[in-house]
Amino acid sequence: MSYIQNTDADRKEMRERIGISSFDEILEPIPERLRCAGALRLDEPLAEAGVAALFGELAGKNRPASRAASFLGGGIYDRHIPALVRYVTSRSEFYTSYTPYQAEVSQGTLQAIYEYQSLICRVTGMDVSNASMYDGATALAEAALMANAIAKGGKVLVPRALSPAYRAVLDCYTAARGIALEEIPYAKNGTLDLDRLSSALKEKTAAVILAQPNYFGLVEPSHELAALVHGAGSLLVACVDPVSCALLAPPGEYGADIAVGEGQSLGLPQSYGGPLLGFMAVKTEHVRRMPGRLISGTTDLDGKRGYVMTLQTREQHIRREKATSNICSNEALCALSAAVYLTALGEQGFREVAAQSYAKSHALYSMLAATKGCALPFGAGFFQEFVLQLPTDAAGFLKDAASKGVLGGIPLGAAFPELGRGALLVAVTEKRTKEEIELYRDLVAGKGAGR
Amino acid sequence: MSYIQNTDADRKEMRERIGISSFDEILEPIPERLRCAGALRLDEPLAEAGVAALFGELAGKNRPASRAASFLGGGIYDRHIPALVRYVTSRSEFYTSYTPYQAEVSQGTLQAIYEYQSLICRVTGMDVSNASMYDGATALAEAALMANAIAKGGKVLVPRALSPAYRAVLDCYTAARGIALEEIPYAKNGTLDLDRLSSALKEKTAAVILAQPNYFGLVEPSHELAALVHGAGSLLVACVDPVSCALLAPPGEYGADIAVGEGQSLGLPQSYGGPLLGFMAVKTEHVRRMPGRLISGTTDLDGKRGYVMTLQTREQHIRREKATSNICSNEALCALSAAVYLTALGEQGFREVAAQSYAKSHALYSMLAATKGCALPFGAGFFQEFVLQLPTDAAGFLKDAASKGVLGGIPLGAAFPELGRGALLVAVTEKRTKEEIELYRDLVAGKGAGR
Amino acid sequence: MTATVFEKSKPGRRGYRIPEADCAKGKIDLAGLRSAPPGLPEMGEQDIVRHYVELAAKNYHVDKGIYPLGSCTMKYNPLVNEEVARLEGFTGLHPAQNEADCQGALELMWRLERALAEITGMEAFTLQPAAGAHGELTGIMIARAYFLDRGEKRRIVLIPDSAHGTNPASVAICGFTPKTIQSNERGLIDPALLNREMTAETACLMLTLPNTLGLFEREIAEIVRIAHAKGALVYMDGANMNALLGIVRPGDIGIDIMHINLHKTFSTPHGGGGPGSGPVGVAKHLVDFLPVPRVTERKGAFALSTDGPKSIGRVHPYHGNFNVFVKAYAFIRSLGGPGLREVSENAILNANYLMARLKNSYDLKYPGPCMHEFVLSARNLKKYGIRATDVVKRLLDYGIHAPTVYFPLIVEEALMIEPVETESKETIDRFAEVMEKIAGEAETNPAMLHEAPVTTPVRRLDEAVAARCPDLCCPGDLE
Amino acid sequence: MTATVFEKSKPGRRGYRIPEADCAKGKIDLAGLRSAPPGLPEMGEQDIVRHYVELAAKNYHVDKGIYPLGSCTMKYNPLVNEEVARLEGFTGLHPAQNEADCQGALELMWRLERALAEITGMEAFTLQPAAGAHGELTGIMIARAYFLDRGEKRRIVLIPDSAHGTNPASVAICGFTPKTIQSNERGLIDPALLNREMTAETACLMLTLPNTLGLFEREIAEIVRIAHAKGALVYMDGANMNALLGIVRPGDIGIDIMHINLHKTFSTPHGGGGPGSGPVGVAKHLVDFLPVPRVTERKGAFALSTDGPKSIGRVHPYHGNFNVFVKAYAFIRSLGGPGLREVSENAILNANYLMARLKNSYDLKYPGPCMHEFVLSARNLKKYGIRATDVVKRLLDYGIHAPTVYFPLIVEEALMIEPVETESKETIDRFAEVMEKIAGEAETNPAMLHEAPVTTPVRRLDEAVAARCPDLCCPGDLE
Ligand SMILES: Cc1ncc(COP(=O)(O)O)c(C=O)c1O
Ligand SMILES: Cc1ncc(COP(=O)(O)O)c(C=O)c1O
Repeated sequence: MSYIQNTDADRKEMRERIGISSFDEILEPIPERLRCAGALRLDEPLAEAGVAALFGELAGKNRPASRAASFLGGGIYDRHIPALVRYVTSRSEFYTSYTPYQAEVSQGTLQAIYEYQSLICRVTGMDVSNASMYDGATALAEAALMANAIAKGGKVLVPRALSPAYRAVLDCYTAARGIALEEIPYAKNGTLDLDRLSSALKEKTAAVILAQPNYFGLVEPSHELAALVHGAGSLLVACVDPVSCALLAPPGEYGADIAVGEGQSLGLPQSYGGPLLGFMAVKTEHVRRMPGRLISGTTDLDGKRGYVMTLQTREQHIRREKATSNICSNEALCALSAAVYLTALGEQGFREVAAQSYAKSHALYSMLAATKGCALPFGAGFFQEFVLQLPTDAAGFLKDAASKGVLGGIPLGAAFPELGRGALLVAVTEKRTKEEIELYRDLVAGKGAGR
Repeated sequence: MSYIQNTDADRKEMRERIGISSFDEILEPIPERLRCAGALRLDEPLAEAGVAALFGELAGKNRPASRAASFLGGGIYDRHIPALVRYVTSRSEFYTSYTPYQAEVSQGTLQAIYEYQSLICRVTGMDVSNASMYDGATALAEAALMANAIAKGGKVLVPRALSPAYRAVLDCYTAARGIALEEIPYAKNGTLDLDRLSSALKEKTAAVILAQPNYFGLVEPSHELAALVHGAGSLLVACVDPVSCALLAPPGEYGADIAVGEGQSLGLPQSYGGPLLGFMAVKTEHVRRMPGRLISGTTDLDGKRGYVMTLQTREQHIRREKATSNICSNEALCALSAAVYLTALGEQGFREVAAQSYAKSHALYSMLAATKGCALPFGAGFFQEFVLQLPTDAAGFLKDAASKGVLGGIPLGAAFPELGRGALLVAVTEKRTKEEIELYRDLVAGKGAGR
Repeated sequence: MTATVFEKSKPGRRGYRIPEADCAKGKIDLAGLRSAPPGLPEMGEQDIVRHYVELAAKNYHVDKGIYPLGSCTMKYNPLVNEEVARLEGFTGLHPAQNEADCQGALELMWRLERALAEITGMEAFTLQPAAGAHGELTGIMIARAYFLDRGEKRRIVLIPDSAHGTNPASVAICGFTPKTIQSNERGLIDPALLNREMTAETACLMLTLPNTLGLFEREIAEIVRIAHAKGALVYMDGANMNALLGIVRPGDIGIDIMHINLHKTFSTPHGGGGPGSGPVGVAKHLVDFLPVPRVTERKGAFALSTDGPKSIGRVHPYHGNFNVFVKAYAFIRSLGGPGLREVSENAILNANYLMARLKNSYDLKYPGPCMHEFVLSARNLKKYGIRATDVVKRLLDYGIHAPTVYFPLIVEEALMIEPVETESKETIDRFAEVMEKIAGEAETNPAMLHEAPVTTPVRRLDEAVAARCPDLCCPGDLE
Repeated sequence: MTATVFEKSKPGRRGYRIPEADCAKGKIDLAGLRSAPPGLPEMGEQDIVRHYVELAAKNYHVDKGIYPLGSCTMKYNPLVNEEVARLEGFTGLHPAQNEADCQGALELMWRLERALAEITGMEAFTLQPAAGAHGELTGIMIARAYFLDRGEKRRIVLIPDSAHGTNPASVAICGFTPKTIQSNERGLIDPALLNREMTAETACLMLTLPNTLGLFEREIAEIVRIAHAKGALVYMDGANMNALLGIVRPGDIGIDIMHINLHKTFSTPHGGGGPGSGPVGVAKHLVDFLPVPRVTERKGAFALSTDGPKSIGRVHPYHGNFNVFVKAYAFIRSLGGPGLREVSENAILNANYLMARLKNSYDLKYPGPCMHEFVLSARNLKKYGIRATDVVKRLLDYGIHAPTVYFPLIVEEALMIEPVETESKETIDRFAEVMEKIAGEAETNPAMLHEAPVTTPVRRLDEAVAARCPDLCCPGDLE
């Protein structure tokens, strides 16, 4: 199925107007020998029904977590998504429009993103949010670059209990930029080793990264940590789960300089990990060093309120190599999803999501604490996920669980060998039911019922 | 989940303004003893996710024909439906609006329905189409009533080879109105017995109903039949499959007075038989006797083109008991689907649908003609479906076929006992593939391969 | 102005292609082929999308703002209902599939019937009718069959003068003679008058409850008694059921037959005029006359029964507007019993509040508490040369949809206003403010109201020309 | 003006509820709890729908009309792509699910990579980059790793002055020093100049093909030869690949690294600014440096390989913007090889036709056949006090979206126009007519152009105030 609308007759008229008799004349600037010899060797074209059938088949070869009892987390969560989010984001006024450069005919996108920025500020307690980054990991990497730029050099301290995927991206960016990373281990209880942090801070440190909750799901002592970091004259970059901010002190409360994180939890499907939504919010004083687009309220010629992109002199299309970042396209539609999500849930509902996730994860934790043959190394100071240690290799358990429709968690053994080959990261969101939680317990106890 | 937006505070303010202190004061006109004693005994309310889960489960208990190799027809067909139809009809500007009484803010619906009317005129070759009826069967019943009104009395002749469902509705309407129906049998070849028709026409006959193709899928000699009917001074009501009109002479070509039919084939899902789309188109001279809404082009105060509902003096809200029909709500959104469908398919594509249905059904017919142990009583003069006679009860065959994912046709034994208990109505649309057709043949031949 | 698809057509364009045939496509070997192609438009997918997006933008709709059409119950259409109704397990069923393949659909229909029976207090329902008027017709057919069965010849159906036009029209199709009974000065049926009109010839009293003035018939018990005493049935047009959920069950007060509009009370969208769904419920003594097939349940297995020797037969070729049932049932399951009562309470509260705000700016012929809607009259503006039409056309300029006008017929210059339960107080306040403003403008600037609307895609349209020389079909030479 | 959700909020309203908890909800027993609630808005579902419907109506979008933004390839986004991308089998996968559960997703990614390799002639692709700029960064990281691996210290990346701003910005992040090379009077890279600039310090030449003037580098073979001769790599910004499908394969002409924008060439929607997807392709000698994990295939089974000792690592936490891949691959499968060539042919034809129509009304600095886009200059209107901005703002009043303005920087008062292949001749003719008309208005009525737009939801906005005192967050006291 071709989407070209011109007919042969149209093309003929157009060639005539151009003054050529065959299309190839226009290709004159391309040396003949550089041109493709034959047609591209691709599969035969399909009609719409053929595309639907093929993709239905491909989709059918997947077993999506969203249909299972998924205890997978580690940054991407299986949550309830309101129909409102799908309704709004599938309106073509939003999804087929470009970046709102022509503000007069883009007020819809502009106001929606302005509201997104405001919502992120409220969730994080920060002063200014940008219009989105690619994902939580690159947002963190950009925050590290930004902090290094503000501090005019200096290493960046990164907790060991950070998502390995985030760490890999951070490594990649900081290596390219030539920034030194130093890892701070976790203490026995799984949270950041503050003694090691204190000693590391004695050298010139641009920034310290805080993961809140950390990769093990544990809540870090944010105020204490912030005091330490700021006491050493470094910047604090908080990488937070936005849903946790409904319960936990948000970065703004403990004075983080830059807050970043992954917004997938805010109404985005898991989508095999993309597209995601990186958010970044900063203290006002740092706004001109911030990467990414910013939408501002203003007025039009008649004094009417309207919205525009602002502080573009930070951006690549104006400042080029001196820009705060190279980012151009971002994740606007995902930011819209998050705005709709937060508005739909509202003050009560957003807290309810966090509170249920807390309650349900702690319910499972308590059940497992009473179950023989597994260990819970780090205690109950977690938000919605925790580390579970099985006596045997996690792979076997995961396989068994999968046969009962349970996705049992993310194995930690490869990235954190010190936790053993039986270690799993287990997330329990508000979407999990009592039966699913009990089934999980039963599986661990070795008596998994049929599902 | 409640969709009420007023808060307790809102309600309090409203009561104050009304001047009541409790809501029950407004209920004063309702005698206390007539009011419900307790709450309605219904299932507990569900949150959105609960609704999605429950309905997902209910839907999961169905095995939809659209996912099978469906050879079911008889008025409802399994066809390709363009994504365009879903896109347009799921825009809330169309689906959440009311009947376009306020023309100035309903030009979208009005123009779309005007285009629908025009498209139906082109497909049927008639002068004027209305804005839709409930379905093909009630459209046919209303046509019988209309013809009887135009002819000022007289019986209506109805072919035996008419859909039993249509016949039942027709019976119901004509009985209520007191119109005599007389059935005309089919001849040996399955088409209308013209001799019997001729003799029936000797008595005062308001109208003759032609089913084209007839229920057995056979093409009736429309021109000859029309000449007979008009020769006797009766009206001809043609009940046609719109897709067949891409190939066959449409009602306008043979001078039908009223054309009706089911528009489900024009982009509507099967939906267990509803909502459907009854269409009705007439000769200009009959327009003021026609039931249903009509949209007309006109101009506004500035001379700009626009659309309005017209000839409303035919309708119940003006003419009340003297109205041409009681119809009020119709199937506007389904008419919109048909308009989008016909526009998307276009001149070439619409013909292609009909031609492929013809070719594929005849391919199966030919295969079966060469297969032992089944009979094809009526020959190859059909459009896209035909009668197949199995030597045994059809039920067993259908069950076997179903186990291979094949829906083998509609059993005819109950409604047409003269065809035997092994008779099936077999439809083959453009959606059926070569493999499915061959599988069907194999099933009849008693060697159905696994699917 | 948007050109039509015929004007935009260009030969050779394709908006959609079906897959190439995988079998030989020979000649069409049939007699009586079409002599000339139909002349369908040819456009590409993109331009078709744009065509309809442009048209869509010219529509007012519930997702845009308040739609206070009296008698139409234009409430919010919940998104989840649309989503579940799109599941292929529902949309892909052929009506001739066997019952085993359709258990989910049959269960849904059965549960919906049961829920409607509980909500209305009626004994049983048919879901076949495709709309309210179709329900009326079905109900009157049932009444006809009932009297036929009893060997009674009754020819008259009494209908209040405030009734919707479909009532007399439905009655007439069934061969009954509608007879109008006048409302009293309070807008209600006068039992004494009714008693006089009610004879052995009367088959039915057909009333709307609350009536189209938004008033509950205070004397309903007496009214029903009078009808029943004369052997007549009472048919209730349940289009206004949005006022009664969990408050009054028609079955409990002696109603014999009623229909419900799922596309009003039960939140299914109107689709620009349809599809609707008008289930009909009956009291015990009329169950045998319901259309067939009916859904039956035995030990959790669902079946279709065509058994019904007294049944009127079929009013729909299959099971009715199934996809609409899905949405209505989703609504019922979202709300539950107390939630449905909240619907009516809020619909009533909104209406009374709005009436209280507007009764000084417009005439209110029938004061006192209204139910879910009320009827104002613009006759107080006649002295400025302003009619109800002018008021509502001006509303359009404020970006607000008009109420129903000139109905019910017994109110001069009627403005029939139904704010529905889903509108918030702010929205209703804004509506009231604009209505008050317009009443003021009628005095200070009547010319502006006559000119209105001026901000809409088109201005007032010439209906007279359209009726005289209707242009109902795009001429063929435009392609 | 639409009030914000914060202004519309009213305590107690709920737009969405999750199901009630089916387990005890105790106290939150954690240290460091939030001290004050965030202050999120509270609205009902209906009013949220209306809020966004109202906002939506203020947007221009592809489904409304031509979007001739140069360099942005705003082509039609096919509906079927959106439909298949919504399948739960795609949207519901967690990135940590094991490979067995994700065979369809892995197969799709593998096939897409293979298709991109065939289309571009590159050896292999990574799909991780989330946008074009991210792809550039990834590509330059690969170049960095390549030279590190070779033990070469090269610090310079040469970039033509016509390049997109992301090019120098991406280079800078990787610690390279971008160096601008001037275009010649034909808008192209001068091989002689390049030869002089190219040193042993040069890591890369980063060029755009066709360049941002819409011109094909005639001397590309020589350019590549010069770079390679000095041991430098050639990076191609493939944002303009819409001109080359089936016509030129970058891999065939010696390009070492390139990125592609799926959200341009491969029809995935821009979403108001994103998400995009910027796969990076490399020549054989650079495959080892691609990010991990990579999708591998063995006998129809697909796996993820993290094996890559020379790999730069990860630029995305998971696999990239997977849902965008689905749409892009659907586009490729819909069109096939010849269909893709038609895309480019029609994009080029449309551009040259439009250029032919407009070159007399506006200045054309670089004549000759263009590829898929061209750059006009409005400097001929300066004498009337009219700038490029005024021209495009006036376009908005005609209901048409503006072209890109003031880019590329080397054209004064640039109007960069890309009509794309999906626009019909009629649409392009209409665009041309309006552009001609505006050129006329510039002379006859410049004030009107300065005032424009006047028909849009807002008029020109005060950007200076926004930059001086940015209002980036809705104040908290509005609730
Ligand atoms: C009181 C009343 N009765 C009957 C009807 C007819 O319902 P339908 O349009 O569904 O046929 C309506 C519709 O507006 C109505 O308001
Ligand atoms: C030539 C060119 N290069 C790079 C980019 C950056 O792509 P993205 O916005 O996807 O990051 C663009 C985007 O407009 C572009 O036009």
